[in-house]
Amino acid sequence: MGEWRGERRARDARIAAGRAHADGKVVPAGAVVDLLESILRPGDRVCLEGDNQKQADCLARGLSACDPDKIHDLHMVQSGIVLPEHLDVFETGIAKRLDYSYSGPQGARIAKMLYGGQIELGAVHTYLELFARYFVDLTPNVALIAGVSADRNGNLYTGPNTEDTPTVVEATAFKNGVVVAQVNEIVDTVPRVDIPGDRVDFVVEADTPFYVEPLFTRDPAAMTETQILIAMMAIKGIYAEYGIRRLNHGIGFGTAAIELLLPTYGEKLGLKGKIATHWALNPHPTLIPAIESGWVKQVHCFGSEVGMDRYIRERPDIFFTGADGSLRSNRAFCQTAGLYACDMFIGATLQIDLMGHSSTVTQSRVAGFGGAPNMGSDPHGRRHPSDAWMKAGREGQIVGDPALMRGRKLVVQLVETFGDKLVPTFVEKLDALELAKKIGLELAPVMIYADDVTHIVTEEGIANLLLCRDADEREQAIRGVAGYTEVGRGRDRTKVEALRARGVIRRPEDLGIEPLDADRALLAAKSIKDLVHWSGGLYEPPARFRNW
Amino acid sequence: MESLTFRHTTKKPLPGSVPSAITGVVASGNLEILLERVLPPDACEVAIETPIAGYGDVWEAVVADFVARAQPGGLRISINDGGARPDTVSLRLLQGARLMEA
Amino acid sequence: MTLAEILASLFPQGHAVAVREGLVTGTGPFGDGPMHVVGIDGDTPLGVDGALVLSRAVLNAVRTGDRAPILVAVDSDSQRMSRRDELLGLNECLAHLAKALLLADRSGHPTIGLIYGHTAAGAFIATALATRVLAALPGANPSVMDLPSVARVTKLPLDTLEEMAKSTPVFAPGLDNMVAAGAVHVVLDPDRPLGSQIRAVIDTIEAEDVRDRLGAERGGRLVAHTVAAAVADQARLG
Amino acid sequence: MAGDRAASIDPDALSWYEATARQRVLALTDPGSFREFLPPTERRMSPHLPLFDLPRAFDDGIVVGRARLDGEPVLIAAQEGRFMGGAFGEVHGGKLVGLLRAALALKPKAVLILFDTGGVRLQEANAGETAIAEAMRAIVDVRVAGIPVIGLIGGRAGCYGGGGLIAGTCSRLAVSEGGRISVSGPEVIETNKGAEEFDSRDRALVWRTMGGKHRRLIGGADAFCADTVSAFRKAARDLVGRAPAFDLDTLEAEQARLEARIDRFGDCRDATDVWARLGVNDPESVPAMDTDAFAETVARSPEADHDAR
Repeated sequence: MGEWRGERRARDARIAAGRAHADGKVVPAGAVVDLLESILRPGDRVCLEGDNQKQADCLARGLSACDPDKIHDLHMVQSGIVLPEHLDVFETGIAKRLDYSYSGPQGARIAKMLYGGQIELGAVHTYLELFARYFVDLTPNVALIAGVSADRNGNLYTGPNTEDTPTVVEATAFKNGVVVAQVNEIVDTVPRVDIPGDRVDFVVEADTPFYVEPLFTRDPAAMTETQILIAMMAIKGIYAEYGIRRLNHGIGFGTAAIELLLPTYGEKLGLKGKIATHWALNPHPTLIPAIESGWVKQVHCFGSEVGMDRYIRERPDIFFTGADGSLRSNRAFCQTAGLYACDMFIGATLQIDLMGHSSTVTQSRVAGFGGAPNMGSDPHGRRHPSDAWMKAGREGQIVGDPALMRGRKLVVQLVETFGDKLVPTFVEKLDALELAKKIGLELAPVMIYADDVTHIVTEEGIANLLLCRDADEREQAIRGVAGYTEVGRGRDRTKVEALRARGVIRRPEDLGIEPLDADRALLAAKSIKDLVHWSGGLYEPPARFRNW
Repeated sequence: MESLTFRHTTKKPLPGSVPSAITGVVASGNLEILLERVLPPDACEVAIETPIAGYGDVWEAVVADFVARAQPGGLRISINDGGARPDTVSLRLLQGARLMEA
Repeated sequence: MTLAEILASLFPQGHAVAVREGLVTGTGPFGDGPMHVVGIDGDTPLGVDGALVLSRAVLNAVRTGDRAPILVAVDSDSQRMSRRDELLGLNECLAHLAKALLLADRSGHPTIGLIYGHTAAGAFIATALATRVLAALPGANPSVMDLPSVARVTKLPLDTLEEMAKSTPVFAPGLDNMVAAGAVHVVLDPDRPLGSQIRAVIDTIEAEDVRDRLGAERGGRLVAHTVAAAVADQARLG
Repeated sequence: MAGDRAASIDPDALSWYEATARQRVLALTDPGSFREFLPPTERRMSPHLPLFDLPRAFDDGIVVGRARLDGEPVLIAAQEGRFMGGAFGEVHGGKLVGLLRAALALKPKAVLILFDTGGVRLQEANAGETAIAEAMRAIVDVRVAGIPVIGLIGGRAGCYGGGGLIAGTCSRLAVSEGGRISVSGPEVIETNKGAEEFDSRDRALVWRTMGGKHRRLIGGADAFCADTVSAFRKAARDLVGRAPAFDLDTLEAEQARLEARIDRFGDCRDATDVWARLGVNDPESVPAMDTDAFAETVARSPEADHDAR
């Protein structure tokens, strides 16, 4: 033995090589490629920071411009495959292996590259799972991260989009890795220290501010009557029924419609203060009317959202903010909060099968899952009760000692029976299984497994899967809300009516909802402009969402 | 374009006396429905023009459910479809029937 | 024919028509009096500045009260597509030019359009289509939009569109189709003196807007006239 | 004909931008007064769209008829911006032209045109283009007969292409913030001249350049409305009462007005530069202004009000 400091020595050598291109820790944007070529080694595990929101885009461009003869066969371990450069590096041979979570905009290209064998795929993780592996078997040798500003000592201000940064740095800096941060500007004093300077080895002053995708902005103008109907059913049939106070909403127009119905429809039902008070949620612009109407007590965020910074700054009683006044988000903590401290996750998916397994992976798109598999799972480690959790537990448990009964997290799929271009949401078999077979994955990319799902809400009704007593009932409950899809038309009408009589399936009329009342007039805001008005002018939507 | 026509016998006429009504707009994912009270009180005819071929059985099911539910006797219903999803079709049909009942 | 050839044929004794930056203005002797000429030459796009130069010339002619014919000679591009033009209100400037021509017509000036080259879209509406009677020379190429652009917008393959264009005059670019639609009243013979042909056109001017009727007669626009008449009928019957 | 529950919708609450053409007509005019010409039951649909495998609309995307506004008879046309972008096809154009021609005989108090159009329908381009020319000539005839033609603009499709030219021919225009008036659309400019010339995805730029507020400030429109049917109704009533004559004096005045505009603002790159020269204190704040604050700004703009149209 005797060699206990090899990694540390290697790290020191990388940093020494990198210093040639730096003034202290500061590297000019033009020297990024030189820097990366001097600190990277073939086969390194590299975390290039980027998730569904912020992107270390300057460093991504730098990495993709490296010489593949010098830098090759990297193992990318990162949350998001979002920028074209994230995949370019696999085409040039700079990178070879990939473990990731999310790939929304690059979903189609990643599918092609997987089929073409250009990427050796480890796994498609949920965020928290990938973060966990950073500390066990996917620890990065080099982390390339993004922040708003840094001082010359490397103290880093991430701004409201802190997101993954603390987790990535923690895993890299404390295990002999090298941390490079791109920042929009070098300042004398940062507004607040999100990452202490002794964890940051190099600071690159980027040519342009890092990119942030406004992923959680849903334009109320695009909401349909069907989405409003589904939202009404969810509020009355689930939120009110279970008294859901602590929750997370996935992305989508259905959940955004719920947010916009709270101050109108929810108010009418007398639910204010009784539901939707504590959130693990990005700062959705569509939540503004509910916040302004006094529905929301507090919100912890995974990341920020473009245009919401001034609003958040003026609402510190609601959001988590730093001494400087701006939002402090943290993806790892918020994912943990969603897992253990929320009683419900409600989100959407692209495909649901007859048992209730769901996935956003289709044959032509591998979009990844982000946080959904985590938020949308029932944590068996939970040990604190709540009314909602206990009620769901009682509904789901029919055998065993009641004294040993535990609760259930509500995991709700909110879907329209058909997606864009009349593609059915309900299918006999998930495309994910076909994809797994084709590219030889040991584990099919299922987003939420059937045993975690408790309810499916469609425009046809709510299926409460907790109340199903066997596989056949479960299948018929799902068919019974699958509308005019083939799966829906393949229902056994007698069995479906029996399930309805038991309350396993509930139609709008069973909930006292008239579908023709599902009108856009119910939305607290009908446009982005309305949201700006609700915020008192504090919300500053990105240009692409404006029509004024 | 695909043309579909479905004829049904209803148990009763649709209440009300509005002679005709129109609802919806022909746009992507939407449709317009023209309802005219011109048939015998126990008859309903639904004629559809759609740019998306191959969904005849879905239309058949949607129309049958609507007729069973609304009993739109006396109505000739003409649909210009812009590629609407079945749930939108159902909603518009019910909206149209309500207009005729006024 | 080129503009110079047209002017030479129209005004054998000479003329005072000038072209500046693609904009045509001036007069020439025509019968007992003058003929005013405005127009666009050289496939020039029409922007705010050009539209106001031409409208100024038309209004000046109206101000003279000479009731002389106004020839609108056109070989233009479409409207000028730019941020500046739209910022400054291109719609107002093009409409203003059209209104000036329509006013001239109502004030006793026969207005005759003459397309001898290209013209398209907003520039076409503001100039040639705002005259009382529109003539064209063979080889003229009026259009709303060229087929490759139509293919892009309609997402139909170009060869499909080209095939359809053969049997469907209503959407295809080109002089024949505009004649069939009734937009172009008459095609002149370049081998005969233009003066007498234009004179004949002026002499047959009708008080009504006959374009939709022509479109129906010529088969390029079969229903517009009937529809307009049906609306007017129902309006009268109340 | 019953349509879209408009009768039960409050004009004060009904968004113009969101409403259908039919809802706008019913809520804009006196209750129960609207009579439609060539209603959907007559099925005057496009003979051309089936060739392109495209769906048709029973009214070809335009509602025309007569109604009363404050008891006075008006003729009214409303384009449906969601059907084929409100574009002018053969039937669509013929209906508008027929309505305008009818005005000469009927002598209504005014003709109202509720624009919502991307311009010419390319599948029937020649018919659409010619109909636009016919409509412009007919509008001039109607105006000469002393009947105001009022354009109302605030729909999803805006008022583009030939629609922008027809609008420029009207006696008066009312516009809302969401309304846009222009000839070339943002995508058309970008496709032909590149994103450096016009980035069509920059919607703030689109509205600054073509939107209702800019048009109102420079006199491209005569009234600015909140996005409700009742605001448009009020504007329409007001504008009917102060329509300029159609004569040489008016057009000479318009010539002078437009020339002065180009002299004054011809070197401006952005609408905010124009607004600054108009004396707006904080041009950047204009897009965010509410209707009242904007009305105060308009009142101080020397270009906004005129009879030169």
